[in-house]
Amino acid sequence: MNFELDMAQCLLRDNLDNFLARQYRFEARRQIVLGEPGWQPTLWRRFADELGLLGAGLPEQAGGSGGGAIEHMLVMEAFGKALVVEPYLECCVLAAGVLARSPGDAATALLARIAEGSAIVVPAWSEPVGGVATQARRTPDGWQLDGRKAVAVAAPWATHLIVSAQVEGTTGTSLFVVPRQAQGLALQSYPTIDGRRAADLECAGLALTAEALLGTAGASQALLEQMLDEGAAAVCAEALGVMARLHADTLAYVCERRQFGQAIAGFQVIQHRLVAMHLKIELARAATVFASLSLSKTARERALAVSTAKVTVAEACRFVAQNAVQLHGGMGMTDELPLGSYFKRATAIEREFGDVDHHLRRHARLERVAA
Amino acid sequence: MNFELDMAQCLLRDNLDNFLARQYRFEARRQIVLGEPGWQPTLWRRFADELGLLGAGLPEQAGGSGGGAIEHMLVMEAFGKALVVEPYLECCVLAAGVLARSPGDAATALLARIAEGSAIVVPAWSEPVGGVATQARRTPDGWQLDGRKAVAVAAPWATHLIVSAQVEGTTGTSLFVVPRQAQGLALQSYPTIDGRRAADLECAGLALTAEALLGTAGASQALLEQMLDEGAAAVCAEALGVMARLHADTLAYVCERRQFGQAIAGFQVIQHRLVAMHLKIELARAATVFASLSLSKTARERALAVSTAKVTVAEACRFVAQNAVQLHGGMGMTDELPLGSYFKRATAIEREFGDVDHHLRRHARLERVAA
Amino acid sequence: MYLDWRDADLAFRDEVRAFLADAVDDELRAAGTRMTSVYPDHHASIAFQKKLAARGWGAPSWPREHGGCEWSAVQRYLFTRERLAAGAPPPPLGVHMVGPAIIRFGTPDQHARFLPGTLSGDVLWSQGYSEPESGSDLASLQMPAIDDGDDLVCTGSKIWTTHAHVSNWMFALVRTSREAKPQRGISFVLLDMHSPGISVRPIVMSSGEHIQNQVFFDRVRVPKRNVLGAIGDGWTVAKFQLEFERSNLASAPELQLRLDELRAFAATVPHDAGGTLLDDPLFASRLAAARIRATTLEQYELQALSTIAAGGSPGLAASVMKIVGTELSQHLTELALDAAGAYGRAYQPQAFRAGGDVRLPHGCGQTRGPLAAAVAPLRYLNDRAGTIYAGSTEIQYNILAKATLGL
Amino acid sequence: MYLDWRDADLAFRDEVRAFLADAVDDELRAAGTRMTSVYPDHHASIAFQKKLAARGWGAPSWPREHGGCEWSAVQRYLFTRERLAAGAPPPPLGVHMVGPAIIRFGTPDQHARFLPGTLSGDVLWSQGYSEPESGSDLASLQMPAIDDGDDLVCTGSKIWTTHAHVSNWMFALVRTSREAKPQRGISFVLLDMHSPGISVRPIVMSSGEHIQNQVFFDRVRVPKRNVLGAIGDGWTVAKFQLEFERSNLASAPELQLRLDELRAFAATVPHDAGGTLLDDPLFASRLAAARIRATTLEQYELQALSTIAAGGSPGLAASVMKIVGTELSQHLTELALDAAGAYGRAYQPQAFRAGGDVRLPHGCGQTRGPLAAAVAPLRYLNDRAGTIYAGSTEIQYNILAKATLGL
Repeated sequence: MNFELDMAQCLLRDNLDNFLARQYRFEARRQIVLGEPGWQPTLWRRFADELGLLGAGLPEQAGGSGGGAIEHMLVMEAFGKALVVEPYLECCVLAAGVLARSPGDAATALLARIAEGSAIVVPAWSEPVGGVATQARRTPDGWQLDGRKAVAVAAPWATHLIVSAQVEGTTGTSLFVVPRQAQGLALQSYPTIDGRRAADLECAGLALTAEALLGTAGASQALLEQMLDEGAAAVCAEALGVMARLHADTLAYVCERRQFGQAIAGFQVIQHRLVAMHLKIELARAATVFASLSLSKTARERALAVSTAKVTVAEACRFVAQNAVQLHGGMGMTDELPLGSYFKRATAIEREFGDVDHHLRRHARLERVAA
Repeated sequence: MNFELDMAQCLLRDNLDNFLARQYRFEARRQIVLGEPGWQPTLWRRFADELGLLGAGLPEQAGGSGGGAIEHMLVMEAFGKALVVEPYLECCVLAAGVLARSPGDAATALLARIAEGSAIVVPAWSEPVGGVATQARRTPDGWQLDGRKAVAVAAPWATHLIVSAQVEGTTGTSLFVVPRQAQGLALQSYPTIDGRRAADLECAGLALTAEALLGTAGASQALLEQMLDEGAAAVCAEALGVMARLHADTLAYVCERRQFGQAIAGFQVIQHRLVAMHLKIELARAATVFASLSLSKTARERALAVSTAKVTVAEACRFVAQNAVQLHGGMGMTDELPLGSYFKRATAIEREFGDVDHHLRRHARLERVAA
Repeated sequence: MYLDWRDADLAFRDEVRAFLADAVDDELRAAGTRMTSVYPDHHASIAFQKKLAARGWGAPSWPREHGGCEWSAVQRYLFTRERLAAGAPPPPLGVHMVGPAIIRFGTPDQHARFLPGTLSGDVLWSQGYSEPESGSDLASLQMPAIDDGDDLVCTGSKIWTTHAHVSNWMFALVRTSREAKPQRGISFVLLDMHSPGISVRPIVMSSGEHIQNQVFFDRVRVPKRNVLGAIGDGWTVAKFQLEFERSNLASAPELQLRLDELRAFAATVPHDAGGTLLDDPLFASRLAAARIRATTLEQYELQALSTIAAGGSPGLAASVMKIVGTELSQHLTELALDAAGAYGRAYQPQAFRAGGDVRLPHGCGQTRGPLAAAVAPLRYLNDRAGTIYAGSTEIQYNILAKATLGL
Repeated sequence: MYLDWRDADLAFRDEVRAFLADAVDDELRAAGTRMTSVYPDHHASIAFQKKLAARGWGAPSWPREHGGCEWSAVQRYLFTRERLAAGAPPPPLGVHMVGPAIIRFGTPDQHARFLPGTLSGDVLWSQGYSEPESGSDLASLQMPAIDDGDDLVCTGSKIWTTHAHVSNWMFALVRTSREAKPQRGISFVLLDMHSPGISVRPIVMSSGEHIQNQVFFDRVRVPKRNVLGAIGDGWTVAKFQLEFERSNLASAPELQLRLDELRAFAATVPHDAGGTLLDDPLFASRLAAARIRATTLEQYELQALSTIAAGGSPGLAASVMKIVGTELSQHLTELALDAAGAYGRAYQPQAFRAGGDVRLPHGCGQTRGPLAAAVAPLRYLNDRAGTIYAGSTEIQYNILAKATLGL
């Protein structure tokens, strides 16, 4: 049992925090998010070139540093703190997670391009688990995909998508790599409340080569579930950074805001509210570390730990974010302070990769299955 | 729409409050509850003779005053305030409610005896609805009952019991009047946490006359459900009295108790807690009045209103009672202050006639049925 | 005691219902049912007011001599319920928020100048109470109004002035003297928004909507004939106005409608475990719990209404209703966001009728996903205001502590 | 970072497990598993201590020179977990509560007189800190101890002295001078409960149990050689003792066991809708939510333990664990009472092992209904103490506000 970071991990975290403090100031971020394309491709390359960030959680043979869940956790927390919109979660955790576990040279080559920053690969799956509406059928040249995908976050920024589909004659899920510019793929893009861009996809007679299929047809359901758990653990870590900022800003505000002749931090009810927020954050951290460390365990242990974390973090996000706004009063509801943007990201995280009820149900179901 | 009491109702309430303030002091009650038989039969007669209380909610032809749900509500609230253990709920609300709706001279005669205080009739039903384990079969002389009943509150004090049973050849519920001294009826008695006495019943070859059956065999399910709703509304009203006392005692205590150089009522967190308790009580009252006024509506409206009240009141009981103890500190946990006994009654009421989940489920189910 | 409405009440309700069936056209209904916050589309609100005024119903609470209909509290309650059920937007706030104060404290000249326009929807009011440094502690407000002959000269700033950028008048509190007690020395003024020296800064909310403003005053001259009540006696006027505002809080009817909507939406959302979200016992029980809270609040409101109808005062019930109603309303926006699923993350304000311009980038084409999902995040964000404005929940607790607990 | 225990830890755990499998007989198991509160049956507790002492494990945290085993924080944690799993009662509180303070602040004479008996279970301690007027505000304690030659003479009263009526020694805080700052002038004394002038008044709890007492002191003479640390320096000793007490808070292992019990019980309770209570989605989700809270707390505790094992201090984590652990524990007693159904209202303390005599009337025959239902109300009542004693939840919030928020 050990909960200490090793030296390389500390270095990764500190370098990243320093980099973002300098290069990702909130006002600059706001302008980026308001404009087009809504993110910074040049910064993404610097993540790869200057920080080696994009490969931090990838295997060494793919040009990564051989890290894993802990590295993802550290990056995501730092991204949460600075409210980074760039698609580390979608590309480096989810898509790279799939590719790293998929056989074949094409997958390995694409993975290496992720690590060096030249490919932005983004998943297009229904969330949570289930609802594979897209059909794939074999053609003489490979595959043809038809169907729709909803709310694929970061898809407008992608060079490639990983699309889930059902292959005719199989019952499970299959995953395909789809180049963004492929004929037959149409994206309808829109912003999200939390400053990202998402798209609905329409695949109509979308033709792919034989190598587009990752792994075996119909055999990717378990991998998909694993990735949803890894994604959930990653947003839990991001939430830690988001909540730390919400708490810090609120603490600063109540110490400065004066009403009734004193700083409102002097009111016991306000003090206890800040403590309650702090308690939620402490527990969210404990559960998130647990989930990250459990990602390599059995599917059941992993799922129980991830549901534990996701429920704990979602409830913390709700409580911390709502009270941060409440204690800020009207100012907390505006788009003028960073707070509002952190609030919206916390709200999105609450339900990303399954809301509280989804994870309560799954946890209850898994507890009925003997270990 | 009118929420005012009429003059007779005001008089009933005020007389009863005055009577109990003089005749039902807490210390005297404590001694009664600690001893045998655990209640005051002589006081019961005075309820009938001096206050006309036992018939307050009964029809005039049975010697009552022609009142109903509102009178029950007023009596129960006053009983809650004074923490009366005598079985008005069991006898005058539930058993009398059954008898008043049952045809036949025997039922009418027994009802009149309830109103005059000479018969203590108490239900022995499984709570909540369901689980009729007792079997009734016809004999040449009437009926024979065999089976068990659990946790019949006030049964040790009864002259008669109303036992639910399944008549052979029917599927619904039937109700029988059973004299306490009947051959073949055995009671195992025990105290309850809230200062009452209860019993488990064993009917073994229990022989009854033909008139013991109330109404038609197998046709009493709807009546039973109605009575459970009326009982639930009655304990909601009792809870209003219990919670008012918990709140008042707590308010007095925090104003008197000094720590850190001041009355603890001076701490904002304590003030807000008392307000939160007050809010719960206010809402509990609104919902209880609603339930009482809805008892005469359709079965669906009645059930929705009663579930609304029971959920609201149960949550109020929990919150108010727990915080009353918390704000009293160690003293709140002792048997030395009245508070502890009010706490225990509030705890029992929380789950009596169905706990929160039971009523949430029922409410959700009824909402799916078109009005 | 009984629950049913009297026959006269039912007859009134039917009259209102019949009027609304005719008056609320598709345009008004869209404005009323597609709101993203408590603030309706400005133009629709005026259009509805004009229809009401034409029917003689422009001012439910005003005395008949000023063109009001002198409805009882019960009638006003029933009207609101029917208005909500018909999907009409709320009328502009001036009729209710400042009209009664003008009637009570105004001169005949002020009556003549302000009441007809308020009734007709031509005079549109915003409220200038809060200042950047005076929110919950309203009595500490500072904006000076210096006596200069026939005018008061105002310099300073007001904040959270809803719709100030589209209103032509403002009722505001200003400081006309600095005596010991902060409540003294405040005056209640009626301010022409076209006066020289006024500038309006938009405040964009996190939902992207521009409804709120900060208003700056640079030596703005207010004729003394636009002071309501005596100079220095503005706190009395404001207290009357706030009391009146509080006396009409009845949030349960709207919450019940929201629950109906939510329920109908949940019945269309497919669920993991088969069936719809409504078949999920967890969601169904959360919905039941919310309905129970709404029904309990409704009964509480009706019982308070009954007290008012019997000539009593709602007293502290207003604080109870404010606390409970806003908390439940926020909870419903959470459930709606749960039901919305993945599309609840999409930012699609164009699918609805915001109370003002939307200032954050958004699509303008076809709505993706269900309509109810598109509005869910906007309502969630905007509804945070409920526990903040008009006396935050914490302030209401302080009020109740002081009054009911004798603390 | 990794979750698994080290091999050495697992070996230690197996050693403990093997010992307990042998040492915990049916009698001890009954005492451990049928507790109605955190207080075990007094005799069983002593019996268990004697077995531990015989094995050399009587004092996990003490140094070897005083007969302790110098276990690491991890070993102590593992021992507690195994002890709970084996169903053994907790040992008497003195070993942990006052032993370390005697070792740290005691003279060689005090070591010799108190440590062996504490270890063997022959010296049984109660704690005399709170007074009727000094609860949360402990530093305000007043009981005077007047200097009189070789003795201090104590007159006054202590309250909430657990098991005072069956203990033979008390460690207590008394006031030896009245300087300006209340923390000064307090002394830490070891009191022979057989001293003349001591009388013990039982305090019966609402569960009917007599475990707590009020102790009255009428000119009770305490030899100065029984003062621990310097006269006037008792606050230092008490702070050390309380810190030590707080450093061993690990409530998750017990909460997890309670959840296992509750789950097993729910699987036997028939449910209205068919199946058992465990098949009810609402109850199952409440159980899942509780398990999630317990597991999260467990991880929090393990992470704090890891800090301690690395030589750090638990710091404010102790307050977090106290708040969260007691709140969850209370919640579990609520769920258990829900599961108990109608029999949860029966008062049947005889079915279990209360921590003291039961003073309210109860049956003494056969238990009615399931055993788990019989204990549910008792645990619910007794568990209210968790958020009150050892620094109430409100006090812990104050501590955290001051420290972590810099307020």
